Amino acid sequence: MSVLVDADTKLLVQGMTGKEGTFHTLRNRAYGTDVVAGVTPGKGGQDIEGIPVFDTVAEAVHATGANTSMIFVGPRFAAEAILESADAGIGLVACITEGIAARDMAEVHAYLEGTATTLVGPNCPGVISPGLANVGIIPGEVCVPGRVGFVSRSGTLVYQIVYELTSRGIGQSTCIGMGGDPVHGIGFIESLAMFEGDPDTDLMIMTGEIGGDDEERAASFIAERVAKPVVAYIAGFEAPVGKRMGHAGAIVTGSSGTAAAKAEALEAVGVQVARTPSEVARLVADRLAG
Amino acid sequence: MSVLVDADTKLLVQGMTGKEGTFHTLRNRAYGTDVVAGVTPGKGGQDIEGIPVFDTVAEAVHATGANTSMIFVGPRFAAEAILESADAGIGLVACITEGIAARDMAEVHAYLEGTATTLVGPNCPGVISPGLANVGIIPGEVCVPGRVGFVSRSGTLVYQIVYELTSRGIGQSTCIGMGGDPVHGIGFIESLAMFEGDPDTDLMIMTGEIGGDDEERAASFIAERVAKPVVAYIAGFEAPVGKRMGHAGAIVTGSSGTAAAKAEALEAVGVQVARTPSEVARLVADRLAG
Amino acid sequence: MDLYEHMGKDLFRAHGIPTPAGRVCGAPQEAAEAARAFGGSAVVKVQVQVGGRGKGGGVELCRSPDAAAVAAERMLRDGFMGHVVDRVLAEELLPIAQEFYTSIVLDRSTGGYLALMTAEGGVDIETLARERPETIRRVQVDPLLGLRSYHVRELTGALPVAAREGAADVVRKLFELLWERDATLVEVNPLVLLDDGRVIALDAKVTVDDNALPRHPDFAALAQEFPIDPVEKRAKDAGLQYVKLDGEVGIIGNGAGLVMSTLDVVARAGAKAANFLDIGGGASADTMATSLEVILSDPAVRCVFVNIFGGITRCDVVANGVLEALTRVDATVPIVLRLDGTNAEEGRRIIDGARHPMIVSVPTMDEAAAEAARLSREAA
Amino acid sequence: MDLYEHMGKDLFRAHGIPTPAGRVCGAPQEAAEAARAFGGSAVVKVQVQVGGRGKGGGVELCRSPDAAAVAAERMLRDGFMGHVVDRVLAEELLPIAQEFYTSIVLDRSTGGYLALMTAEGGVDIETLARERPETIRRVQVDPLLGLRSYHVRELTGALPVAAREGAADVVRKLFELLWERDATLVEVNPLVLLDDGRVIALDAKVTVDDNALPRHPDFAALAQEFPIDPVEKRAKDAGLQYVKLDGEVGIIGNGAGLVMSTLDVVARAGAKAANFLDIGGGASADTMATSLEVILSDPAVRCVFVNIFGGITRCDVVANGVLEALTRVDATVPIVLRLDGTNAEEGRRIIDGARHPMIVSVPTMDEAAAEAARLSREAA
Repeated sequence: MSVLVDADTKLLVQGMTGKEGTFHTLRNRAYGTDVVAGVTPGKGGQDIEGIPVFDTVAEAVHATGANTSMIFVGPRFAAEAILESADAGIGLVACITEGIAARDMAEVHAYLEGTATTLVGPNCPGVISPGLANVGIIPGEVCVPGRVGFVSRSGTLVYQIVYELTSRGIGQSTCIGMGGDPVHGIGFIESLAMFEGDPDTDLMIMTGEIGGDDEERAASFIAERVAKPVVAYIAGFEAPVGKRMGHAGAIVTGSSGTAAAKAEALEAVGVQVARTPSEVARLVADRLAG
Repeated sequence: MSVLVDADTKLLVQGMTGKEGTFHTLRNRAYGTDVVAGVTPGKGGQDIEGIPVFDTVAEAVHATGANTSMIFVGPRFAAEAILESADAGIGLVACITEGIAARDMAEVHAYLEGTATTLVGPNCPGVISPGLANVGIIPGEVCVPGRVGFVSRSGTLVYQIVYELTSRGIGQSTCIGMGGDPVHGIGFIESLAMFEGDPDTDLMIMTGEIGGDDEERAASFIAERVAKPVVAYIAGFEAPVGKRMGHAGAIVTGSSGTAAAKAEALEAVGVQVARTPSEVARLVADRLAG
Repeated sequence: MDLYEHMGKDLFRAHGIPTPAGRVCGAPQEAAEAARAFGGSAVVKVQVQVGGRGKGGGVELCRSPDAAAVAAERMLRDGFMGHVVDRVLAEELLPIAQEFYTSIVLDRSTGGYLALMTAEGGVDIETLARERPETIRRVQVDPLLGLRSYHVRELTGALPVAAREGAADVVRKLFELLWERDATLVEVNPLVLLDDGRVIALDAKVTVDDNALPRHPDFAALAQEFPIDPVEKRAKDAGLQYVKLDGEVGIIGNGAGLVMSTLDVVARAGAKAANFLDIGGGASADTMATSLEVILSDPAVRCVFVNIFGGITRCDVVANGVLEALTRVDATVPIVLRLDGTNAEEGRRIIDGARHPMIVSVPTMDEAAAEAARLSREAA
Repeated sequence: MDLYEHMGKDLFRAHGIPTPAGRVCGAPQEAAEAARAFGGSAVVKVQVQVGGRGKGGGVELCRSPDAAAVAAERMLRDGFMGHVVDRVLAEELLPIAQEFYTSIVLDRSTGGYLALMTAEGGVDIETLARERPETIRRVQVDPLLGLRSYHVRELTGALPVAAREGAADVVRKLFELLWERDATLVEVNPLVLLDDGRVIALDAKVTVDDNALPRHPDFAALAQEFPIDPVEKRAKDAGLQYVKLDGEVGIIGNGAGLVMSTLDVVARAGAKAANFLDIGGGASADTMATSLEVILSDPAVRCVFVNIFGGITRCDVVANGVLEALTRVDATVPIVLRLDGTNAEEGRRIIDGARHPMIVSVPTMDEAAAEAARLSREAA
């Protein structure tokens, strides 16, 4: 009934002792997530409301069997925190931290290719499988368990659209906030592939935004590999066109990066593209009813 | 009837225009290997007895569909030559070059983990599937097609033992000279796994030598994953004990690295270990007859 | 952050990449002097953070010091495509044998870097990429390996033999610059082969990763040089993402995705947004007051749409923030307030209880957008 | 190539790793002077390319300049475990609070690097690794990422808090040294915490990758300092791999694996090899003559076994090479020649035709070994 996180998730929080880290750790635990450890260099041996703190991820994994990590450490240290989790054998890392330098993330991205670690983020709200586990900052209250998988580049749109779904009584298997940084972990394609393979997901939603060509590539993937229905939403039809100096970006992607181009690419492969967040929920409801 | 190289091999030779490169390229072609291209920076557009030369591997692959590379370039440039082949999508690289710095090979080794490229060597004689393709410097005349797979750390022992096999009428599916450098591509485990999965290999031979713990790890692998018979030979029972300064090496492997320890590890998992090269052939003959 | 050409060229020189001699000029007379120093002629170029200068009159070949002064005067007076121009770059004219193009860019589709090179300079590179992509060599560069000699060989293989060595040197140094200075783009268009055999960078486009600015204090200092609208500056200083647009409905929202979505929904309701303003996670009275001040300072605004989805942010806190802000800022136009998500009902109760004459509380995003559009039409 | 401790410590200092003050001494009087300079006492250590000095009398704590001179004299006179000692290192005595162990080594089982650290210094580290492996922290270091701060944290977590910062600094610099200087091993045993809180390297073991020597000319120069047997030097200069052993059958073969195998087969035939000599791919008359000269210069040799498997090397060429070599070198003992592989029959025909009185041609390795063993027994 979910992907990425579930009742078997044993969560470790890197940067748990900071203000944000503590707040969301306890919030995730209150939601029912099995939070087993925190890691803050130099604070090993302390605890936060009973959750033991370790100096290194390796020690924490050794002592607690943690299999998932959530990262709240500052942008200067967050990329290394991801590498540390990967080296310690953590299977899923959700990096909430915003503002990590792209070069650092490029190194992380290349390194993770040779490992068994899946990264969500950075600069993302994390992942929730309603009723099972919440790893990140998505407000669990707006979610209900169900059979719709959801992946979004934008964080606040996750909350908004999940709220619209829940208001209509449509539950979610897993909601993934993949983050919108140029170099990031799993994207639309990996998420859609997981949902396609998840027997407890009937339909998936993807919400994109202007810039890059993630949505265009997702469209190709859907055409080739996705049988389940997909509903999409793209934000930014009216967004200010970014100033642009170089041409290399456009040459690389071969895409204009506009919302219109993305919507068109998706519609061309049979994906229904909603024009407002509330229309997303309506289309999903119609599709599930049909 | 083989692994790694066969009738579908389309060979490209990096460093083909050098003396050694030219000699072995033509020898491999005379054996029947489909040699499609050479690569030597700055010599693009030339040819060697009809084999076109390109400036880069990418260009050669694009023009000829090469899927295998053999490397003869000097030790200063050979590590990059491997990376170049990997980036160009070459599936199998046999690096004959001797004397590559370990640090360069460590980088290559780490990089290849995230790619689909298999490396044999460096400092190795290459791979031959008798009657199908010869990629490297193993004298094809001593080999005959058959159903015994062979992998060796030592180069000259490949020739010696294959000769003993052939003299007794025992043919080989594929002979792999994996090379003995500290950091190398495929080893015993990968080779044995391939032979185990090859329907045209009935029995496998591995020949090791003193130093490291490759043979000990192969023994564990055989115990767990190999059903076909394995005959082994270890050289160096009487070899001079290397002078040794640090302790770290022994701590790392937990192995003494002696021939006796290796033979013992293999015999403990039911592998027959010959004491002389001629005994290898005799044991294989007995085993195949039994 | 996009650097001015002259800043990019300073970086190029610091990394050993050859560029023409040039002088940054803030006045026409300086351009004339530069031309005299270069033997009587100069290329005069506007310094702005956008491309397309060649076609837009932003680059002028001047055959005399007087011509250079005239060109500089025009550029400094008229600006470029709506951008203020406070400096031009005057450079020596060089005898060009052939023009090429090269760039290295962070490639978000692979998470690595992509290096490009083509011998077809002097044409529109995007058109070339579309119509004859085979003329552009592309090389993926793994961040853990860096740019290797075979990458360089593959790239420069696109160029005539005479230019290969010089271009190889440039591209190696471009990658060093990109890596050491956290650039996400370095682009040279055109890279040229001179009559004397040298290969030099006639242009320099460098984009620096904003997230990496903390480790490059010199770039943060450069950022001060870019002219910025005073209203945008105020928003930026308050930690708000603000962009001025040309519509009439002021927009305030929390989260970039939601604000973008709000712009779209307002457009569908038949109105146009006057701005993009993202307050991020904060919704304090201070933030709200600054946001309203920023938006109300725009005379085109006929109503304001505050669109808050409470996730971590609680709507009751937002409601109190809005009310407190309105004790400090005079609401000169109606404010449509939509509160949804965490504690939305309590937030709406607070707003309803305050009965502020300029606040219209609407529960959903679509209805709120319709109401904002209606109010802005009424006020027209 | 294993460096002497004092060379390793020069590298350590060049990379900022703290070490005790020390002087390299070639004479007892220099050791006494060093002790005087260090306040009257010194540790005197033999400089050799092997470990185990502590247990073997290679390290002596000297409480007076005279004692230092006596120790140095003994070491320089007696050597160490069969090794010539031409220099000792005299170092200041320091007040040690606690001893640790750390090392970084190329790990052939992963193809990467492994860093080790333990708080249990002063014990035999191999025994510790066997009996209480949990006391040693091990960290895999990916060559493409290098040593990261979390690796360092994980390693130094093994140490008492007072030593962590100092040890972190040492291990970071050890990795830099290893990487920049192409070392395959850097080992510090013991790494110590001094009473004053400093963490310093009391010992330095550095092994440099022989394959990387071409890019480190300073190491190649160092190599000249190691005493080498004149016979080994001659073989080395001719490009031969030669190691002296203590048996009576001289061995010449092509390829390290085949030569090792030859040693084994000779042992099974009841004799012992006098040496290991690999002529590699070459089998010219020159190579063969030098090889025979090297081997025949050993008075223990009673017969020579030349074991050639012709792969690329052709046996007819080898046969001619051996015959030509014997016109230049006097064969004082019988030579058993086994030619097999490419062109073996022609090679044997050439040998048989020459009817050289000292050559016995035998077709297989096993029979040749038996013949060599028999001949050496006869000559005893």
